[in-house]
Amino acid sequence: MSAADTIQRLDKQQLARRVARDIPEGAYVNLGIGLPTQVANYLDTAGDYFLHSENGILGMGPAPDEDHIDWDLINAGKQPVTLLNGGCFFHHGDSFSMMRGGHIDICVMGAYQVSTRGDLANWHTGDPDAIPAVGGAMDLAIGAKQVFVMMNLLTKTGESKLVEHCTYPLTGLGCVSRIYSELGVIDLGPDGAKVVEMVDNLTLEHLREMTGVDLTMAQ
Amino acid sequence: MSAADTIQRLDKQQLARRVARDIPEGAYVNLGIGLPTQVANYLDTAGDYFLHSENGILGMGPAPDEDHIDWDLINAGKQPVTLLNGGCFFHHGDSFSMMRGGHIDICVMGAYQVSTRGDLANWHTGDPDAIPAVGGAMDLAIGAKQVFVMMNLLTKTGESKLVEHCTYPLTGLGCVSRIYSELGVIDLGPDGAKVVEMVDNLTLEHLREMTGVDLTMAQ
Amino acid sequence: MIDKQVRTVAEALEGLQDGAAIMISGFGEAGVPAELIDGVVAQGACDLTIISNNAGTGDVGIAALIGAGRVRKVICSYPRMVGSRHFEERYRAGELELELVPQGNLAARIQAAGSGLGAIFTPTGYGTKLAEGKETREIDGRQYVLEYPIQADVALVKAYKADRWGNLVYRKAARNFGPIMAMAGKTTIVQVEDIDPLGTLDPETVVTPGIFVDRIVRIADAGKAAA
Amino acid sequence: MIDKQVRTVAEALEGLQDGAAIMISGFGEAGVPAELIDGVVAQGACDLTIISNNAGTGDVGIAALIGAGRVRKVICSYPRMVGSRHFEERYRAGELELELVPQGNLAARIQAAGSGLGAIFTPTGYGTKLAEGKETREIDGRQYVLEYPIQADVALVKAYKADRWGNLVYRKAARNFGPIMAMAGKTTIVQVEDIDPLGTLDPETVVTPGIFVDRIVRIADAGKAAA
Repeated sequence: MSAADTIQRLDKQQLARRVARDIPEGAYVNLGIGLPTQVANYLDTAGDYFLHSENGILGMGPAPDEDHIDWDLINAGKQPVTLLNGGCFFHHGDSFSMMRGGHIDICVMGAYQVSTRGDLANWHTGDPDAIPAVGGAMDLAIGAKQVFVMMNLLTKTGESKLVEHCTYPLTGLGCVSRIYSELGVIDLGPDGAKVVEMVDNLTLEHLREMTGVDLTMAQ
Repeated sequence: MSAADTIQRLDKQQLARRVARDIPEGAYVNLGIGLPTQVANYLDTAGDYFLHSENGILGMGPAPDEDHIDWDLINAGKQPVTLLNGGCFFHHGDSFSMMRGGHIDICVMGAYQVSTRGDLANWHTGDPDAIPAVGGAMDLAIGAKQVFVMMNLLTKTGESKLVEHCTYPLTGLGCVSRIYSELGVIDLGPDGAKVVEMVDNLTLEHLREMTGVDLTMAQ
Repeated sequence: MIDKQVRTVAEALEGLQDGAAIMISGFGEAGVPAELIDGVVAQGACDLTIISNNAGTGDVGIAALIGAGRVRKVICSYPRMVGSRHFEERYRAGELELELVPQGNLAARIQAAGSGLGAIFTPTGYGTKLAEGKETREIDGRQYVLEYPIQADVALVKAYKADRWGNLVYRKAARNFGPIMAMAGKTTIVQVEDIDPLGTLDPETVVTPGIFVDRIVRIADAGKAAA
Repeated sequence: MIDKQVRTVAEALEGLQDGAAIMISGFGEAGVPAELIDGVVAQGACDLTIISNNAGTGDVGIAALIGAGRVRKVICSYPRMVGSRHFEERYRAGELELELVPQGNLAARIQAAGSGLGAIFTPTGYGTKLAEGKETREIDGRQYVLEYPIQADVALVKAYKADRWGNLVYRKAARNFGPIMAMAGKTTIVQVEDIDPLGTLDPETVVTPGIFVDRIVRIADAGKAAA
């Protein structure tokens, strides 16, 4: 049995739970479309968390039951949501002022690629035939105090999405502070990538090998 | 009896009434502090006029009686006012967006000097000892679609406040469209000053003489 | 007496010209002035520039306008969606210009137009393809891109309630682009579910003051305005 | 549970440091956080920069701070008022720096700070003494002046009601600079007349979302907070 077979990779739900553990009570958080949205399911419901949706909601609650769907109350992924007591509405200008102005504490996003210095590529595959669409990705990337990327480090074909330099079109420069992945948690910054934690049975050497980037352990 | 003796100069209330006549129903209007505020007294109360106050009021009504003074409901001159049905409140950012964005139809202001091309000087006498204070004057001057200046053309000592070039510090360049004065109404613009109307017994020649500026009759 | 209410969508859209730039509120289905867009489809103006967050889906609304070849340019943040077939076809055929703008820059540029700013330095997009060729500047240690206002000849907005002076309130996340587009349109045309008597909207809770609104048309919740 | 309410003005002002830039809401008497300013007077921080529309009158509030020699610089639109004796004395003595800003530029620069813009081109002030030495640019046939954001370490705001998450509503023209200053303060401290249970403020009518508010202190209408 090879070492790789024993690596305890996190599945998507475990990953969402892991991210949720690092979101302190009282944080203002924007959870990106797709997998990041799942993080909400693991926030401690005994505490107060403030979920922001760029279409003008602060204090988003969980999805409604079928009888209470209101299509005027949707999240950025255009799914029906609810509003907590204490939530409120505002227009798109104010909503993006919250982001751009540095008022959102944490933004959680997916990515195609992230560089060791925190450059983010998550809006365009670079395929010249693709219809480009950016939405709020660039605003979220540079606005929040901390940007967490939540992704598998390796593609299905084993390529690393953590890279020295992004080859996909950039969303923002030096904006990602941390990656949460199936293999562990990695801090990014001007000094490069530092491994904060790894899943069981994974070694730094092995992680370096799989990603092909220079990794050190965080102090 | 000299010609000057027979000139039917408008007094302040007549002047306010004259300005009011040129404000059409439905206009969004900002009336400056002091004499311009009096214009409100002569608007046709059968019609709808929208008075804007830069401290965040649209739909200002007349002064309250003494029993209904509310110090949270004051105009830009810090006098108690009322709110009409259909009026509303907003913050300073939105209030000055209304002005700067060209949404106010008419602004009526006083002036120290106005040039024939519409330059306005109304915030500072130029006295080096004076404490400077500008308030919203510069914003009002350049924001409204039309800026009306309401002033006596001549000072008490007979100097003209309509000039070829302002000698007082400027509030805005080329922003005044019309002067309403004790002697008549004068349009201003890139082509100079054009007299729209004069009070009884005043001639263009006499008006030129008194102001010392080149005046022609408007077509 | 000032009454900004008009009776029909057609009346609301009077004067809309070929070549016009039209802002359209909405995010998802929320806040989309569907009947006003249908009115534009019926009205016939072409060579239009559409400024909206998306570029339409299916065969209705903005997608119908694009499908009919009436749109020259789209300024939006997210044109690619499930069902954005008409946009994709015209775009791939080179018949439709796209100006792709990050959503927050779209909002900020619309706000700049409404509030009379000449340009803004925004951090969003710096170092990306969407800032290529644009002026940039380091201010206080951070990099910014210079972006210009986006103005519109006509803004089409959906709100919840109005009064005859054009004061507006919205409903939940259907507010989205409505208030800022209302400020940026040379003519702002609003469809609402109800028009309340003057003085019944709480002056503290008006979101869009009537000064930003030119015409209001009532579209009953489930139905359409009189033709 | 997140509860942004603190019990006393002193607690609300904890951490206020010498050299701080402080924004203070209010226009006339409306919306002035009088008890919070009194708290600053009592707290002792000096070498302050005060950002407010006026520079205080009489012997209270901002005037008291200035009179006590605690203010290094004032950024405002209208310092000269009946009773602005303390400002005038210190200013004439050269002991107080004044940055005079047109009121709308003051608002726009505060908004730029709150919304993360690096700078804005504004038409106000072009060609006047207040734009001397500043970068200007013609954009689309109009002249603009480049103006930078005004940030504050602390924003002191008066609102009408809050909830424990910091959502705020205001009262009439006392709203004025409150909402935009709340967005621009690194720490935003708000005095309110009432703190309502969470969920009782209508989410459609919240003017300042709680995200912009750090601390709330209740000052009963006529009285003072517990010392």
